Formats: sequence, C-alpha cells, structure tokens
Amino acid sequence: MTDTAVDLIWLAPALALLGFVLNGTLAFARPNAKTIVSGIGAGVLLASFVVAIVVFRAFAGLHPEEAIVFRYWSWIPVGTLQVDFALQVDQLSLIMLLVVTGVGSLIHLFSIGYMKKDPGYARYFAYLNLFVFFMLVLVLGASFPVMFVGWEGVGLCSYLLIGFWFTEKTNADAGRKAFIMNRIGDFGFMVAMFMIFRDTGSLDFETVFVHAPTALVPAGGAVTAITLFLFLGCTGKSAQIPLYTWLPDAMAGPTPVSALIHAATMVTAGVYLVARCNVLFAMAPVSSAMVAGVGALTALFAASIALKQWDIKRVLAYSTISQLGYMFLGVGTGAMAAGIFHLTTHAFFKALLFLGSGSVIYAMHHVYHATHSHEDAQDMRNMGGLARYMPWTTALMWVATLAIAGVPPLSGFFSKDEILAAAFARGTANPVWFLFWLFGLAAALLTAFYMTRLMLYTFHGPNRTGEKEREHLHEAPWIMTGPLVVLGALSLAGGVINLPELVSGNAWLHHWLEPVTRAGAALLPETHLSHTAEWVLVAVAVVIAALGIVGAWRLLKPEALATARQAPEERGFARILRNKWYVDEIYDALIVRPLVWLSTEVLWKRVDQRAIDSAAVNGAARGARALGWANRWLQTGQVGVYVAIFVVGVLLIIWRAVG
Amino acid sequence: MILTFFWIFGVIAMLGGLLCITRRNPVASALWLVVTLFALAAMFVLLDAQFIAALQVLVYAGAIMVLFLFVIMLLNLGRPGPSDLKGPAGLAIAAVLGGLLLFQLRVLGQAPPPDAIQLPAGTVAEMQVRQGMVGAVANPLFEAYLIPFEIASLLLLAAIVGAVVLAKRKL
Amino acid sequence: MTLDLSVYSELLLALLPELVLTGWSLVLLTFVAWRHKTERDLRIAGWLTLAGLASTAVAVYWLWWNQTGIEGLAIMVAADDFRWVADWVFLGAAALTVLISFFYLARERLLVPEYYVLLLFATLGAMIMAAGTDLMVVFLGLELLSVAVYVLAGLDRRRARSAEAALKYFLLGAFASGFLLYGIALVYGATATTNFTLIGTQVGISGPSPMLLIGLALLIVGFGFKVAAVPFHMWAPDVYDGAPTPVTAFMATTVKAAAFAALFRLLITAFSSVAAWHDIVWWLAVVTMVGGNLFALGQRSFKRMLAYSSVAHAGYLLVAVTAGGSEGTGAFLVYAVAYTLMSLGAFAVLSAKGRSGESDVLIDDFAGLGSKRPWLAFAMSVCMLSLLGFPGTAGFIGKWYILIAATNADQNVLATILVLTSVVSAGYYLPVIMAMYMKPEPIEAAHVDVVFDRWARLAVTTVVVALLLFGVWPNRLFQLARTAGASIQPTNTTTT
Amino acid sequence: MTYQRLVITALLVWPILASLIVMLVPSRIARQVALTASLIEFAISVPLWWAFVPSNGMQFMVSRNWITAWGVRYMVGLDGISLFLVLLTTFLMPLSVLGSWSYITKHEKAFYALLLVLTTGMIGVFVALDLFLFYVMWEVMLIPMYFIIGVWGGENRLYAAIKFFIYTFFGSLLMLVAIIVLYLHTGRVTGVYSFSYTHLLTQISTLGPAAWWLFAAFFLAFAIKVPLFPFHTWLPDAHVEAPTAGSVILAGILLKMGTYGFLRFALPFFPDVALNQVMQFAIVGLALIGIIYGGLVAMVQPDFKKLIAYSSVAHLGFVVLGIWALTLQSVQGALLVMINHGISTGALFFLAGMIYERRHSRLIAAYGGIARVVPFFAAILTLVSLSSIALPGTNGFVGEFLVLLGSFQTYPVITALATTGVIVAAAYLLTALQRVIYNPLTDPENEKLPDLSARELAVLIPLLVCIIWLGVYPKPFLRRMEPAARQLIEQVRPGATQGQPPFTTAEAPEAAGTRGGRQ
Amino acid sequence: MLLSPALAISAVLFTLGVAGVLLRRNAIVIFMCIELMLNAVNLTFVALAQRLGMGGQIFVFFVMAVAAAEAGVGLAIILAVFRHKQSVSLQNMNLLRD
Repeated sequence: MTDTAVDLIWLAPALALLGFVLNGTLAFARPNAKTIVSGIGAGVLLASFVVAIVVFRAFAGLHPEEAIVFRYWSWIPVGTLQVDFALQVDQLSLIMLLVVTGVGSLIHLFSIGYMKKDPGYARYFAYLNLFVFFMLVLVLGASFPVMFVGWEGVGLCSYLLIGFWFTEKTNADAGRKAFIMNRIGDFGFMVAMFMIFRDTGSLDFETVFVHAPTALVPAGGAVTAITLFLFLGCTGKSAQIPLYTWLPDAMAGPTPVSALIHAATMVTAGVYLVARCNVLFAMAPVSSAMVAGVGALTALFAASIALKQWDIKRVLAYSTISQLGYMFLGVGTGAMAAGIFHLTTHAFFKALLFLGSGSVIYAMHHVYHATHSHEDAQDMRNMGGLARYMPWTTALMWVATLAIAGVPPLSGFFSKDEILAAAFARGTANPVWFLFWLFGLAAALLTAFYMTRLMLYTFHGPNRTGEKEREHLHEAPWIMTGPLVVLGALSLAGGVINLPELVSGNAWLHHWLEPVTRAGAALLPETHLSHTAEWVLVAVAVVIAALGIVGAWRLLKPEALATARQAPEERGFARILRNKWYVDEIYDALIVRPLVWLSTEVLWKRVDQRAIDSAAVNGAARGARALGWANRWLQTGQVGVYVAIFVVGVLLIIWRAVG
Repeated sequence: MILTFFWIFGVIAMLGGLLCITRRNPVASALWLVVTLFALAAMFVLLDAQFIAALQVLVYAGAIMVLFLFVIMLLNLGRPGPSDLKGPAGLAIAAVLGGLLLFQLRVLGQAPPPDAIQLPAGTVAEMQVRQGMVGAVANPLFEAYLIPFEIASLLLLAAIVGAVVLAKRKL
Repeated sequence: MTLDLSVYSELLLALLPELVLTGWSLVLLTFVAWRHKTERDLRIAGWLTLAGLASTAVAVYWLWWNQTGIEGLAIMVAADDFRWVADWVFLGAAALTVLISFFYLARERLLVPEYYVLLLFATLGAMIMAAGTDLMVVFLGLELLSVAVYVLAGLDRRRARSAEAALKYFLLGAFASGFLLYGIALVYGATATTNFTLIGTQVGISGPSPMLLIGLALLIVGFGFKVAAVPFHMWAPDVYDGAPTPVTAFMATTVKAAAFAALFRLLITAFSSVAAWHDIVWWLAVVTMVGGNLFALGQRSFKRMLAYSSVAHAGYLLVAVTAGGSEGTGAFLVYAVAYTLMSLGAFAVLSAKGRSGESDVLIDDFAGLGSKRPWLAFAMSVCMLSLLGFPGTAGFIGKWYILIAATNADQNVLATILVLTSVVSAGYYLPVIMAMYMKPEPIEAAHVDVVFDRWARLAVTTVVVALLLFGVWPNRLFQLARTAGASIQPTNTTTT
Repeated sequence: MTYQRLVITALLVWPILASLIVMLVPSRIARQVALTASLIEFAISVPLWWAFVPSNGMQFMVSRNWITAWGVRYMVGLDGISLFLVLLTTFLMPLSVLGSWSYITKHEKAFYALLLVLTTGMIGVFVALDLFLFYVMWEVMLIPMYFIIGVWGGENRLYAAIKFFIYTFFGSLLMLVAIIVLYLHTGRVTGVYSFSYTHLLTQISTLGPAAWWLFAAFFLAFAIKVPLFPFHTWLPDAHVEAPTAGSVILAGILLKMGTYGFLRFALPFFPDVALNQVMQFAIVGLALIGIIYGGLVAMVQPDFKKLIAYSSVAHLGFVVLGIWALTLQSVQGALLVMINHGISTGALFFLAGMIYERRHSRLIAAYGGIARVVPFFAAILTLVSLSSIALPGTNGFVGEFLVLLGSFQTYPVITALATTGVIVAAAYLLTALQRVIYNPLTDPENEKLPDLSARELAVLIPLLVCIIWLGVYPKPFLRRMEPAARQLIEQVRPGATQGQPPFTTAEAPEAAGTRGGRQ
Repeated sequence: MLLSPALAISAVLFTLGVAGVLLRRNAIVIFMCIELMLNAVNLTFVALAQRLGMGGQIFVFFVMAVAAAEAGVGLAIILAVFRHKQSVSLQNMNLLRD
C-alpha cells in the first residue's frame, strides 16, 4: 500500500470488468437498451481513463525507482512456484495504461455511432469492455502468468470481435485463424515461462529480472532460448513474420475493433513484452538481433503488400504490421523508449486512420444500404473523391497519413526517426543493423507511398460510387467525428512527449521509462552518434518520406481507376503483391492441408480406425471368434473325428509323459 | 514250450483282432472277436488264471458276445453295410494313429515291473494249488475287495434299470 | 472318531452315506416299480429322491461332525473332510437338479420315474469316486456314474437328438474307459497295487518307470475325458446339447466335480512325487482354457455355448489341479461349489425358456427377457456374471482362489493365461446379458411360454442367493475348503 | 468424530440403499427420488471439504475384517488425492441425474438405480485402501456402465458397450494377477498375508525383476482406463453411444480412475520400473502422442461427441505427463487437470446431450449459426470450450499450466512438444465451436431450436461456477492436495520435493487488495 | 517269462481296438472294438497278476462286470438310436453338431 491514489489501480481493470458483466447481462436481458449499454460501455472506459490519470499523477508524484506491486490474492501457490494475482504499477505499465484507456475511450465513443444499428450492440460493448479488462491485466500484470491471462484474454476478445458478425463464414474463419495463430505464439510464451521458472525459480517480473543477470549466462543458450520463445509469442500477438497472416483477415471485424485491438493496443502487446523483458533481451544479443531483424523485415515485407491492396482496411492492416515491425526494430535494437514511443504515436495515428476509414466505410455502407447495392463498401476502387463529401474525415486522415509517413513535425516523424537512428547507431557496433536500418528506410519509403495511394484513391480524383449512390454520401455523425478530432490532435502533436535532445527536447518519455529500461540498457553496448550524423539521418528520413508522397502523387492516376467490379486482374509482380506474396496459400499448402490430411487420412482413418481399432482390437476379437467358428470344421457331429482327435490327444500326452 | 504256445495263441488273438476290425460284415467281426476272446482265454490259462479264463469263455464269449450278435441280428445288420468301413483316408488315419500309439507303447514289452515288487516265480500257481482255483479269486474278493464287489453289484443294478428304461415300450 | 476299516462295523460306518443313499435308491426303485404311471407318481418319486439326498447329507454331516478319520492305511475309501465337502457338493447339485426336474419332466411328458433312481445311482457313483482311495473303487464309481448318466442322457428317447447324445456319450465314454483302465493296469504293473497311498509309497521308492508314466498319462486321459478337457472334450457340446437340460446340468456339475475330486485325490496322494503330471496337466489346462473359451465364442446356441463354457471351466479347475497341494484342493472345492451353482442356475433358466431339449434356443432368443421376466433375467445375469468371474459373485471368489493357488505354486504364466481366457469368455457371457436387456423381443409373445414352477424357482433363488452370498461373504466356505483341502496330503515317502 | 468414522461408509452404502429405494418407487417419481438421493450423497460428502486436514495424510480411515482367510479387509480412507475425486463424483452425480431428466425415457427406475450403484463403485475405487476391495470396486463399476451404455445408448450401443467392457476387463484381469503376485510375495517375505495397501508397500523393494511384469500389468489396466494411446479406441465408441449422463460420468470420473491408479498404485509400488529411463520415456512419449494425436484426430471428427472423446485422450495425456514428471507442480497440476477435465468435459457432454435432445443429431455439420437462435447455449458452450482449451482465467489453464511447468523441469523437450497441444486444442475446439454456433444458419430445422431451459441451466451453472472458481482461485484445492502430492512424490523419488517450501509457510496473502507489495 | 510277450501282445490288441474304433462306422462294431481294448487290458492284468499277486485277476473280474453292464446299457442305447434312424452307422449321427 502506498496510501496514495496509486492504490486505486485495481479500479481500472475492475471497471472494465464491471462493464463487461453489466453489458453481458444486458446482452441477454435487454439487447435493445442501447442507451444504457453505451452509457455503461463508454462510461466505464472513461472512468478507467480517469483512474489512469489519477494513478499516473500520484505515481509521478512518488518518483519511485522501482515498480509498485499490489498482490491481491495468491493464485497458483505450489511449492516454489508462487504466483499471486498481482498488479504492477511502474512507468512502462502506466504509459500503456494511459494509451489503452485513452485511445480505448475514444474508440468506445466512436463505436456508439458506428454500431448504432447493429442488433448485437450490447454484445459488442460487452466484448469491448472485456477486451479492455484483459488488456489492462496484460499491461498491469506483475508476473508472467498474470500477464498471460491478459495475453490470452485479449486474444479471446479479438477472436470474439473478429467473428462478431459470425453468420458470415469468412468472419468466423478469420476469428478462428486469429486465435489459432495467436495460440502458436502463446505456445512460445508458455515454453518461455517454463524455462524462466526453471532457471530463475520464479515468474514474478521483479524477481526474474533481478535474478536473471546472475542466474542466466549472458548470451548463453538458456537466455537466448527464453527470449526467442518469448519473441515467438510476440510474433503471434503482434503479427510479425511468420505469424502475421491473421491480422489482415482480422479486418473482418467491426472497424472500431480494428482500430482498438488490431492497431492501437493488443497487437502492440508484443512490443510491450519485449520492453518489459528488456533485461532478458539485452542479455541475448542473438535474440535481439532476431527481434530487430524480423521487425525490419516485416516492416518492409508488409509495406510491400500494402502497395497493391484495394481494401481500405487491408491497406491499413498491412500498414499496422509494417509499423509493428518498426517497433520491434526499435526494441530489438535496445531502444526501448523509442519502441514505446512509436507504439504510442502509432496508437494515435493508426487509430485515427482506422476510425477515419471506419467513417468512410460507414458512409459507404449507408450509401449502399440506401440504394440496396451489393458493392464492396471497403474497396477503394469504389470510392474516390470523397473529400468533397467528408471534409473532416479527409483532413484528419491526411494528418494521420503525414504522421505515419514520417513528415516532421508530426508525431510519427519523431518516433520513427528515433528508431531508425537507434538502429543506425547500433550498426556502428554491429554492422548487421545497417541492413535493418536500410530495410526500415525502404519501408518508410513504401509507407509514404502506399498511404498517399490510399488517400489519393479514397478521397481524391473522381468519385466512383455511382450516380445514384453519390447523393447519399455525407459525413459521419459527431459522436464519430469527435474522437477523430481528438486523435488528429494527438497525431499531430504526440511527438512532444519525447522530443529528442537534437531539437532541444527533453526526451521526457525516455527519461520517464528509465527506471524500467535501465537494467537492460546497462547490458547493451554503448553506442553514440554525433549530432552531424543524426542530422544527416533526419534529412534522409525526411527526403524518403517526401519521395514516397510525391512519388505516389505523381505516379498514380486515380482518374484511370476502374471500379472493383470492372477492374482487370493485375499482372506480373503486382499480382504477387496483390496476392500478398501467396503466403496464405503457401501456409495452407505446406501446413494446414498436410495436417488435416494427416489427421484425417493417416491418424484417424488409418492408425485409429484401421490399425488400432480394426486390425488390433476388433481383429483380435474377430480372430478369436473366427477360431471359435473354425471349430465347426472339427465339431461336425462325426464321432470318427472326435475319436481321432481323442487319440491324437492321447499320443501327445503319452509323449509329454514319457518324454 | 509254454512260451511257444503262448505266442501261438497270441498270434491267433492278434489275427482275430485284426480281422475283427477289418471285416465288413458285422457278424464276421463279432465272430473274429470271439476267436480272439477264446485265444485270450487260452493265454489266461497259461498265465495261471484258470478261473478268469473260464469266466472269459462264459461271460465274455458266451454272454456278452451273444448279446452283440443278438442285437446285430435283431437290427438286421447281418450283412456288410455300405459305409461300415471308412475309406482310404480313414484307413490311413487309423493306421498312422494306431502305429504311433503302438510305437509309444513299445516300451511296455521291454520294461518289466521292478523286481522289488515281483513275487517269486510260481507264487500264484502255488497259491491256487493251496486255496483251490476258485478260492484264490473268491477269498480276496470277499475280504479285501468287498467294497468294489458291492459297487459292482450296484453297477449292474444301475445297468439293468437303465436298459429297462431305454428299452421299455412306452415312456 | 477314528475308524479301523478292517473291522466290518466300522467299515460300514465309514460308508454310511453311501449305504444310506443306496438304501434310498432301493426304496425308490421299489416305489417306482410299483407306481410309475402318472405325473403324481413322478412327483412323489422326486420327493423321495430329495429325502434320500437330504438324509445322505445328514449322514455325511454326522460323520463330518464327529471328525471321522481312518486309522492306518485308507483301504478302498477315505474318511476325510475332502470327501465330506465333495459329497455335499454332489448332493447339493443333485438336489437342485431334482428341483428343476419336477416341472421339466412334466412339461416334456417324460413320465419316467426311473430317472430319479438313475440320478441317485449317479450321485452314488460320484460319492464313491470322491471317497475312493483305490483305483478299483474309483473305476467302479466312475462306471456307476457313467452308466447312469449314459442312460439319463438318452432318457428322452422319443427325440432322436437325445438318443444320439446318449450314443455318442456312451461310445466315447466306453472308449475313454478303455484308456483309463489300461492306465490303471499299467500303474498296477509298475507298483503292484491299486491303493493310492501304496502307489505313492512305491513310486517314492522306485521312481517313475516308463510303464508308470504311460499309465499315469492314460489315467489323465481317462479323467480328462470325464471333465471334458480339450482335446477330449468333443463329446461335451453334442451330448450337452442333446441331453434333457436337467441332465445336462447334472453332467456339467456333478460328473465333472466327481471326476475332479478323484483326480485330485489320485494325483496328490499317489503321484505327488512324479513331476511329469504337472507338465501334462499344465498343457491340458492351457489348451482347455483356450479352446473352451474360443469355441464358446463361436456359438449362437445357448446350450452349446454353456457346454463349451463348461469345457473352459474345466480348464480353470485344471489350473487348480496344476497348482496342487492343499491350496489347489481348497481352490478346487470353492470353485466347484461356485461352478456347480452358477452352471446349474444357467441351465435351470434355460430349461424354463426352452422346449424339446432346448437345443434350438439361441442366445438371441433371450432378447427382451429383461423386461418381460425381470427376475428370471436377473438370475441369469447373476449366473453369467459369476461364470465370467465378476466381483460380487461366487465365481469371482472361486477364480481368485484358483489364481492365488496357481500363483502360490509359481504358476504365474498359467494364472495369466487363465485371466486372458476369462477376457475371451466375456465375449460370450455378455451377449446373453446384452440380449436380455438391450435387445427388444422379436415378437410380443416371445416369452409367454417361459414357465417355471415354484420348486424350480426355489432352486434358482437358492442358486442366486448362494452365488451372491458367497461372492460377498465367503469366509465360511473358505474355512471348509481350507480344512478339506488340507485333509488330503501327499504320501510321505521318506518314512517307508 | 462420528462423522469421520462413518462418512466413507455412508458414501458407499447410501447409493446402494438409494438404488433399492429407486427400484421400489413408482416410475414417474424415480428421477425425483434419484435426484434427492444423489443430493443427499453430495450433502454427506460436502463436509469433507472442511473436515479434511491436509497435513494429516490418510484420514477418515475405517478398517474391518472381511475375508479373513486371505487377510482381506474392508479398509477405506481419504487423502488429498482421493478427496477431490470423491467430491467430484458426488458433485457430478446430481447433475447427471438432472441432465438425464428428459433424456431417459425408458426404464427410468433401472437407469437411476444403476447410476447410484455406479456412484458406489466409483467412490469405492477412490477410497479403497485394500487392493482386493479396490479391485472389486474397479470391476463393480463396469456393470452399471455397461448397462447404461448398452440399454440407453445410441444406435451402435451394443458394440460400444461390449467393447468398453471387454477392453477394461482385459486390463483389469491382468492387474488381478499382479495384485495376487504382489500379495503372495509380501506375504512370503513378511509372513503376514494382507491386501492392505500400506502393507504391500513395505516389500516392494524386494520384488526384483518381477516388478517389471507386475508394473506392466498394473500399467496396462490403468492405461486402458485413462486411456493412453494406443489403448484408447474404446473411448470414442463408448462416449458417442452412451447417454448424456453416461458420457459425463465416463469422461468425468471413470477415466480418472486410470490416472488415480497410476498415482496410487503403479508409481508407489514400482518406482524403480516406473522411473527406469526407457520406461519413463516410453510412457511419457505415449502421453505426448496422446496429447498431439488425440488433438489432431479430434480436429477432423464429424461427430461432436467423438470430438470431445478424442479431446479427452489429449487431456488425459497431460495428466499422465504430469504424473510421470513427478515434480510438485506437475503432480498437483495433474490432479487439477483431472478435476478440471471432469468439470469441463462433463459440461461439454451435457451440452452435446442437450443439443442432441433438440435436434437428434450429433453431427457438427447438422448445426451452424445457432448462436443467434440459442444464445444461452452458445454462450455457455463458448465458455466451456474455452475452459477446455485452457484459457487463462478458467480452470483448464491452471491445471495444464502447472502440469507443463512442472513437467518441463523433468522433461524439457517432451514438455515443449506437449505444449503444442494447446495449439491443437484451440484448433479442434474452436473449429467445432464455429461450425456449431457460428457460420451461416443454413438448415431451417435449426431456426426453431428452443434455448436452454431452467433445468438445463441448473445443470450447467454449477459447472460454470467451478470453471471460474478453479480458474481464479484454485488455492483451496491446491492447499488440500499438496501434502498428499508431496508424500507421493517422496515415496517414488525420495528428495524430489526438497527445496519446495511446504504450503503452510509459503507467503500467501489472502484478502484482496488489503496488502500491497513493497514500494 | 510270459510277462513281456503278454504285455506286447496286449499293447498290440489294445492298439488294434483303438484302430478299429478309428476305422469303423458301425456303432455296434465300434463297441466290439472297445471290448477288444478291454480284453487287451485284461490280458495285461492277468499277465501282471502272475507276478504281482491276485489283485490283477480280481480287477479282470470287475472289468468283466463293467463290460457286461456297459454292454447292456450300450446295446439298449443303440437300439434306441436305431429306432429313430433305422441305422447304427455313426455317419448318420449328425443331428448334434456345431
């Protein structure tokens, strides 16, 4: 107990849980009480956010150097394994807390408008509240198992929300795919936990991180394995190569869900985990390089796919994967603060982008609903020129686009630049990082390009919705636009929380996180970049971003675009990109189908039914019965046969007796 | 001399047995069996069992075999039945199994009882001289073997009852 | 009370049960000769039989109570606990057979009161076999038993099947007797005696000669035939099938138990120092268990299935024989009690179900009995489970005892084969239960003709109660079996 | 003290009495009587929760002479291992009765009576401390189950029933021989012939090479019951054909008898064999195969009950893994998985039965999209499925986590491979879930399905409560089973729990939020 | 002196009896073959009795009694069967079989 407002930390998840319970009950009892549902749903989140702010202020006032752990009850106490249900308040978890509750609140508000007409309204908010609860458990948990509760819990909510409109098979499939791919990652997380427990005898963050440097050999096999397994967990949750394919499919869920779960919060859990375990990763250079390398590769790879996607949300999804790659590049490099910084700014601008696209989709749906058209409301080829009808959305989306493209002085510029700079700096110690840096740079170019492409096709050029539909196009209601504005402001100015010293900022976030990252940072090689070098890097980044934007503006011709229905098939490389490098197909052919075939044809039908059941079990029974039946050949009723066998018996017995 | 006679009767008995089991006609079989029984009776005499030999002739050859013949005649089976003898397969089986059995029993002719339990030669003959031929059998029968004797009587009674039950006209 | 058998009065005392039973059978015979026309005569004959059995049981009990023993050498007969317990088993089996015969004979119109006379003679033969300590006595007892049972099997001579059964049984039985007799002759030749104890002594002195071994082998063949051990079992299914069901029940229980009783006494007292028979009986037991169980598995006819099952149980009892010693003998007695009860129970229910010899009753013909005749089905289930050796029934206790005896004699392999073949037996006992409870009756009136009079009901009730009682509370039975088992001892060869 | 003395006997005798009562009352009230009886049984068992003193080892002992000739005794008792299995049994029985309420439409009296007899058999197995008694109980429970499957089962019930019976019978009879050999061996060495568990334990070290065969016999009996691959093929048939209550009990309790046997007998009796390198890896390998194989085969099952059946193979694989790893965590985890599996899989079978009653199809393909029609059903099915795939916060997680965590200390590679079982679990159960309650509603027959009734909710809600309770606050369970688990491990591998602080001294703050950590 | 030949002859006779049972189908003839076996045993007994005392001869006496009893019962059974089948050939005894 600290006897300060920090003690109220339990309220944050508890409120979200309360929201889930109430909304869950309402979902059964009064599915149509939308006012109460939205009141509860958004209310608990806002209240959580308030709690978060209060706790943050109180915590900041205490200036603690170590985490404050609240142990509520003993959860799994077995011998040396003592897992308490405990929450941990420290600098890192507070940042996450603020992001989750803050962005979460905005998205809840947006959802009130977006989901207004949905019959599953109460269920939706129940799930959303539950998600926030688990997310808070994830970020606040004071031990690996408690974090794992949140870790899997958010996966569950993601599953439920992706498949929210479950009567479409593709949606339900996408949800399942997300869960199973996450489970692959969770497998890594679990194995990592087992190894951590074996080597350090505990699973509490505090104990583990304190003991790790002594209990584990730096750069040894154990710590490398632990961190690699942890990172496997991250690749699942944060959609990195090779487990990223679920995220684009996850766009099947309602758009606010994509904004909250699949952009701003849940998918960043992996980054959070690496940051949380910075000590372990710092001790395992191979793993760190792996993290950074996979991050950089993913950043580039996903960006390349985003170039040729037509579904507005899919572009954003690949963009998210790509940006997450940046974050991993950052934390893998050891620049924990930079990673978290990018996580935060990304939460702002990507949430904004998703919600903006949500506005667009909402509008398009509205249009198609009004005209009973069955066109795809998310295909950019059906949009175009929306700026005229949706000025607010367009403007805010541009802010976000510039932010993600890394145009100074928007938030994304600072965070991305910091990561790239850190990678470059690490490159001076270990040249492989230069490669990662180059990847990052290339990805930045592509990012600027595909985002401009998205804006261009969606909001500019001629309108392709059709004559009849056009008149129904208009801006979304204020309850939706409002949160956009707030996010726009944050995207614009989010950079202030960590202005680099280069521009005479105080790098607040960097210092704030120091108590958490210090231990890890101490283990990393010292790297230093001269101011000149930094300025050069900044210049390169800016040029790259500009190149991307301008390039897209010049190269792409929205006027020439045909609607989705009429569009011709892509050819050549474009086709490969359009089909996402055929990764899904490859997975399907290499893993899913063989496994199903193995299970059905070999294991079930051959091994189980034929070999074990038919041959061994029933075969034995049948064999015994057949022997019994075979007796018929002897038991013919003919005394002669009986006598003959009798005499044979006599002969045998005499033979045995005399020997 | 005795041995020669013994062998002569033995060969007769064996020949009779062989013919008994190979004659198609049941009556012929029965009569060959009677030959064997007589030969056996003769051997019994040579083995100092004159009373048993007499019984053999009276009971076996006289009563039991007559009963057999009587039934054969009653059932009008006095001519070769079409399927009385089994075919070559049956013959082969019988020959093989019989041969094997004989092969296994061959040791009997070579391994007499241990000397320790054998009475001095001629003891039985001498006892018969002392107690009379019938007495030598009758004395133990009514003393040491009283119980079996009584059981035998019950056995015969049971057989009579059984034969009556099976043969009586109506149930 | 110790008897000197060379004194006539004491000899008579030792033979008191047999004499009582003989007396009763003569009384019965007289009665039958005088009254043999009506069903009522038949019933009276039955009651007289029961009375005879009861008084014999009392006589047995009296001797038992007085702890009768024999002074010196047991010439011709023994007087020990083993005999008394075995006698009770035979008498009980015979009494239960009589109880189920009342309605059966009436239903099948078998107005043959001589049936009871023959039953008494057969029981007498069995008792003589259990008592005999001389091959001569055992042989004559066996023949008495056999002759009576040959006739009983063919009793229903209006049916060709019954007559055929009698013929097969008779021919093969006589054939087997020939081997038994030859065996006796050879043993006599090797030891100069037919008395068990003297044989034991002589064998202990001179050791096994080829003649003795062949004789022993042929003795085992003879007994193996009577107990229906594979490969001498082949008469059993046919004869059981053709004989009237109460007779089958009697054959499966008393005849088998008597042969085993004699075999036990013979092997333990006379041949305990001959190792060869262990090997022979071991193989016989294995083949019998495996064969009996497998062959039963192929049966659809209930009666034939029970016949093969009785073969299998003979195999289990042969395990007890192999185990030998007082444990094996005790196990044999307990199992004999259990087996007698459960086998009789099963045949009794079958006789209620069937018509004209029950040969056509398939296992599936019991379909739906569970709902139409629940008590009958319950009784049958208990019998089946007991035959299977299921806990809670006497069959289980018996099997457990045999297993203990076998394991105690370090016959672990045999014990394992026993339990494995028991698993096979589940494949044919369970379908009976399955048919009764889990299959619907083929037609509505499938079970209307299932009749049982009160005496048969009494018999079945007794069987079921006893099976369950011994299954849960076998202490008393064990005491009897243990003391009885200990009462036959191997001949001490060192003293002479 | 009277309670202590009488409780187990009461638990064993009352169901038998009650079954007689059920047979005597009219058919139409049979189920009410049975429900009351099973609730009474539960009520008798509930005070055990408090009366049980974890540190006291075996308690509530009763020992009476039974078959004096063989030294068989009626000896029963409970420790931290059997306590929960007994409680699970008494807890599931009323639910099973209630769950059969409308499912069983013929011969109700017999059905409920058999259910009660079954209760005695199952509890008997868990409390028996005399191997004769144990064996008797082990077999006795076969018959009621045989009837339950065979009389009230599905189309292929006869085959399933006899397969179930013979499979189990096969294993148990070999165990019977082993028991007797053990008994005679101990008797010969000590001169005291007794089937008492503790007595037999004294001479295990003198067994010599015979231990291998004895172990094999015990192992086979239990492995079939568990069921361990490749002895599992009776399970899908039995599960699929059994009526709801039968499946629930089969999965919930009967399978646990196998793992209980491992814990109670196979390991303590033959530690040297069980811990022999080759043997160890063979068994743990089988458990691993069970986990993966069961999951993969479950994944492609068209029949929902069969899917659950194969999932049981996988779950029980975890239990065996945990038991053989012999760490405090893994053994306690295995015990928890045993309980959890009873609850979760029990609930799954209840749900499968409920939907079957409505639609008369067990095929997954017959459904689809029914979440909208039957929301309660869908919600509960989802929750139970999540518990079954071990989502943290549900009971399933705690058990599996402990098993894997503990086993990892002993067999890192195998455990890591076994952990992939959680992926497979998600794959099969979520696929099935999707195909049942999600996806488009295509079959018009599914449009009018009634949602769960109050009675059905009454069956499921206690299970749901347990799912959450055990998931969030398993400590009361862990506390009670810890000393027993520790003792068992020490028996098999002395010194294995050294360094694991006993429960009582462990730092374990109780009340929520009242104590914070250090600042 | 005569013992060995007697035992050998008796073994041959016994075998002949067994072979006869194997060879024949007529129930009566088979029964006669069994009688042949019994007589072979009798020969053994008598031959042994010469060396081992009267027990063997007594046994032969009982064997004859048994043979007579069996003959009575057996022939009655054969008659009963004949009534049904008009045959005593065992080939026709096929009502009872698996």
